Amino acid sequence: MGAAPNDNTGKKGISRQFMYLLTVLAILLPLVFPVGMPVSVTPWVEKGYQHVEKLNPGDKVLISFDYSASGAADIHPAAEAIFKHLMDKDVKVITVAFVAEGNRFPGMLMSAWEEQGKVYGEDFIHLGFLSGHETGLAALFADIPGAAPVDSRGNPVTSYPIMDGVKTVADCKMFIGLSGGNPGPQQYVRQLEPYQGVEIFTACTAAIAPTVEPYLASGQIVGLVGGLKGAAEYETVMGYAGKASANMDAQSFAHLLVIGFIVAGNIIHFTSKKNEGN
Amino acid sequence: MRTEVPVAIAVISGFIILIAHFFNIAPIQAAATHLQDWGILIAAFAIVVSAANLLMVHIGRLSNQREEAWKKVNSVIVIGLFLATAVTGVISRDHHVFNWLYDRIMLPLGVTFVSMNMFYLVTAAFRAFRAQSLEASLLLGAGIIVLLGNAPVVEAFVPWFSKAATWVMGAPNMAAQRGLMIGAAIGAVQTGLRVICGLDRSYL
Amino acid sequence: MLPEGRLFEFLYLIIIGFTMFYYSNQAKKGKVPKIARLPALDAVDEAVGRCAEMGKPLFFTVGSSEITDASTAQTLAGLTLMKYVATLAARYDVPMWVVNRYGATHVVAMDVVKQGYLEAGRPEAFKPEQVLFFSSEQFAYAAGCAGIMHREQVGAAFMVGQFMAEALYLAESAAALDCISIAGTARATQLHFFVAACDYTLIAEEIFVISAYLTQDPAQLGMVRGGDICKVIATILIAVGAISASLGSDIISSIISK
Amino acid sequence: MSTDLGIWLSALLSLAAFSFLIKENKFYNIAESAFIGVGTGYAFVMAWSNIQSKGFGQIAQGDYLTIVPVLLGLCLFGKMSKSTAWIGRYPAAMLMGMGSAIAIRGAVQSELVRQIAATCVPLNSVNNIIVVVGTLATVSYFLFSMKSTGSQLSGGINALSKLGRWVMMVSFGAAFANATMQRCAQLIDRLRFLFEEWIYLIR
Repeated sequence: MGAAPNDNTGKKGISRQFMYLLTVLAILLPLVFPVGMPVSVTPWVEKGYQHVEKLNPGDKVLISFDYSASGAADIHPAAEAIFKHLMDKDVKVITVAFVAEGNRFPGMLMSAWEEQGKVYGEDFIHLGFLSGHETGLAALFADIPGAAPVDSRGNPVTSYPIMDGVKTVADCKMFIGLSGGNPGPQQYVRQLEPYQGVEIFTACTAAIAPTVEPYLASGQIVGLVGGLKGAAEYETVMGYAGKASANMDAQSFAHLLVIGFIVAGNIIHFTSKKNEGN
Repeated sequence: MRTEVPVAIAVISGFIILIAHFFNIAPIQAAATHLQDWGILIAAFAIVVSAANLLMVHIGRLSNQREEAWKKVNSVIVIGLFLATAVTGVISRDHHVFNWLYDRIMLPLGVTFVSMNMFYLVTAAFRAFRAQSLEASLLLGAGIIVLLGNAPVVEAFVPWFSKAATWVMGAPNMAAQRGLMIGAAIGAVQTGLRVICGLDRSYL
Repeated sequence: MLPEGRLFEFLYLIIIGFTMFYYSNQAKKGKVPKIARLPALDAVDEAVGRCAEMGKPLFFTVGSSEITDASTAQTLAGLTLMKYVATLAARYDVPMWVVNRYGATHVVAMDVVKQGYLEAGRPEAFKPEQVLFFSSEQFAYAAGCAGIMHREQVGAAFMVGQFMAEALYLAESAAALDCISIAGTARATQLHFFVAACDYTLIAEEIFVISAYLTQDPAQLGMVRGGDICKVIATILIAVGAISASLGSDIISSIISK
Repeated sequence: MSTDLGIWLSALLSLAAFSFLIKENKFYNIAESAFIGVGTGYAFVMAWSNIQSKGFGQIAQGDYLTIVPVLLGLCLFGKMSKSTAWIGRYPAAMLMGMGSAIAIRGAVQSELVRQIAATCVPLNSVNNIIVVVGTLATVSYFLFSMKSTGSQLSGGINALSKLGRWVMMVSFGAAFANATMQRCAQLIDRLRFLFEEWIYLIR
């Protein structure tokens, strides 16, 4: 496209470095001094929360951690909030990862809860990483101890009390997919099709959240937490202000800053053009 | 011979994959599966060759008398960390040094570089979003609506913006994305066909 | 014999192949189509010339382009331009830095650049140590690219191929320099970053006509014509499909899913 | 402040990377070299484990056909010297042929046919009309050989393709702005690491 050649930002009015500095401040200040701006809750986060709320103590839930380090900023806060909700309700959690890098995240959550008295193998278990993306998904859903014979700590999964009576995914009440792309909501829905009765709840990056819309409308997915904002909404419904809520202030300021720069850019552009005309 | 045989290899392997996709012929499909496994294996060798290439460049720098000392320091860092990672990783993918290098160098740097995109987004927006022409104004208008619609604080006070943003993403944006994909798909198919029909040999 | 849902795909592929050869032959016989101007490609010569005038090197990368997966077509488009730019660089004696992310792409790119120098008649000017591989780790590669651009103070940056999250990073690293940036990708989710940050952008399908446009080879121009016919067919299918869907018939959708 | 040496290393490398925003400098150069060194090492380890499991491992199990790709892979080393570079063309050509076929397959299936099918929607709402007309206009922008012929038809196509450009501009603006959310989350995450885990500023 024949856009006008660069006017290098540095030359006109505001230097790059100054803009970078303002960006850091716009994000850092609200993190240090949280304002607690209101967060409006979207219906699909509310619905997802309600479905988790309906679970009984002792029910089992399967969570897959399908995001890598670069997606973690967007999804991990949601994972933390949902995990906390499940722990508060005494639900038993089985975790797995279909993305190699996702393997690190369940352990991070679990060790924090172990310090608070939860027991690995009774309250939760991590089955480790399974390769093959969608084929891995299909294999695990059909036969959990078969596809993942040993857990992430190297012991046979059948040796843990939490795995008693767990054969297929149908023995879990809910599947929660935390996705940074592939596998994602589409793959979850497709592979869980044969197991009616297992509810699907998903948290994904803001970028892919719009693609989940059709599944929500059709009822195949019961709830959606989209990106960092979704996590803040989930924290709001749960009634506590965690990391995501504090991050929301920063995100708001950053958005307003970008708009401010765009406005400033236009003002500088048009005033300098006027001056050239004179 | 030095061009004809490679072209023949490209044509044959390309057609095997395509035929296997469109027709249920068991032996061809088996061949295609084999071929794709071979592809992964050859690509793995290509990484080894490329890594060797990188090492050669840096070793060359170290042995070059006229090279600046500073560049030599960096070459030592590249070679040293490459060897540390490669050797410990080959011994065991779960080696504690290998994991440490991953957790303390590769992962944090990866996340840091990704996060620098936010700064670049700010400067790019500052330059590009200017109402210089009708086209640029459309870019600007759509951008501002989505920015306002996504800012959590705006959404809490003026929910209308969020709906407008969702609409822009869903209707005009979707239309453009589809149009782009359809056009690009036809171009991609032509480009691919030229290779597997042996017409394009520029890669040799 | 065709698995379900593949019939229409196969038909469309045959149509694309047929129109490509038919119009290519027509063009060879003298019916050469005229192609709309692409400012981004017109700027390529100027960009290399400017590097020569200012005594600055140029930078080229095809991004996250592989030659073993679905991005291969974009890789080829990028490599075509790479060879053309290499020829110009050799002719004007402009040092050319090339960085590749993937190993397999790297081994091919080494040859492509060398071939470009050979075609310019200056094979001795080719320096293999200026075609670099910086790990397949996405941002290690991107960091290396940015480092080279700034250390060498390049006068032109070419980024054509498949790009992922590194698109904005590379484009802005170039924009911070006094250099002409020419970019292009068919990846719809990154294209807007190039449009916003680069001087010239090849939008989506435009990268696939690079070779025809730069060489003005009749056979290839004919192929572009053939592609246009296929796009017209696509628009007719959509228009008829949408109208018939409004009238309550799903005839087109059912044909397409055959 | 943290007393963990690993956190210090990560934090200092992060700062060195950020310093590029001010100017390319020696600290950035170190971070870049460290990243390239470890990154290439990591890629090598992944490649090596593939070569072992899909190559030598298969041969050891009696699958002698695998010797072919291993030999082709070894041919790539020919590229390292000028006189033997030509033998590297055989494996490269094979990859190119395969890759091209995979690209064709993917483009026809998920980009061409599926997108056409998805656009055949009834024109019963403003949104659907915008999607259909917008898609047609965008496609017409790429009719390279029909835009500048000067005929009456090309006049119509030119008008439609202009509309296509406008639709694309709206899309580019919207998509760019939409990316702010995720990019912002990533920077928040990084600043949190620096100011929460390294120096305890955020409490």
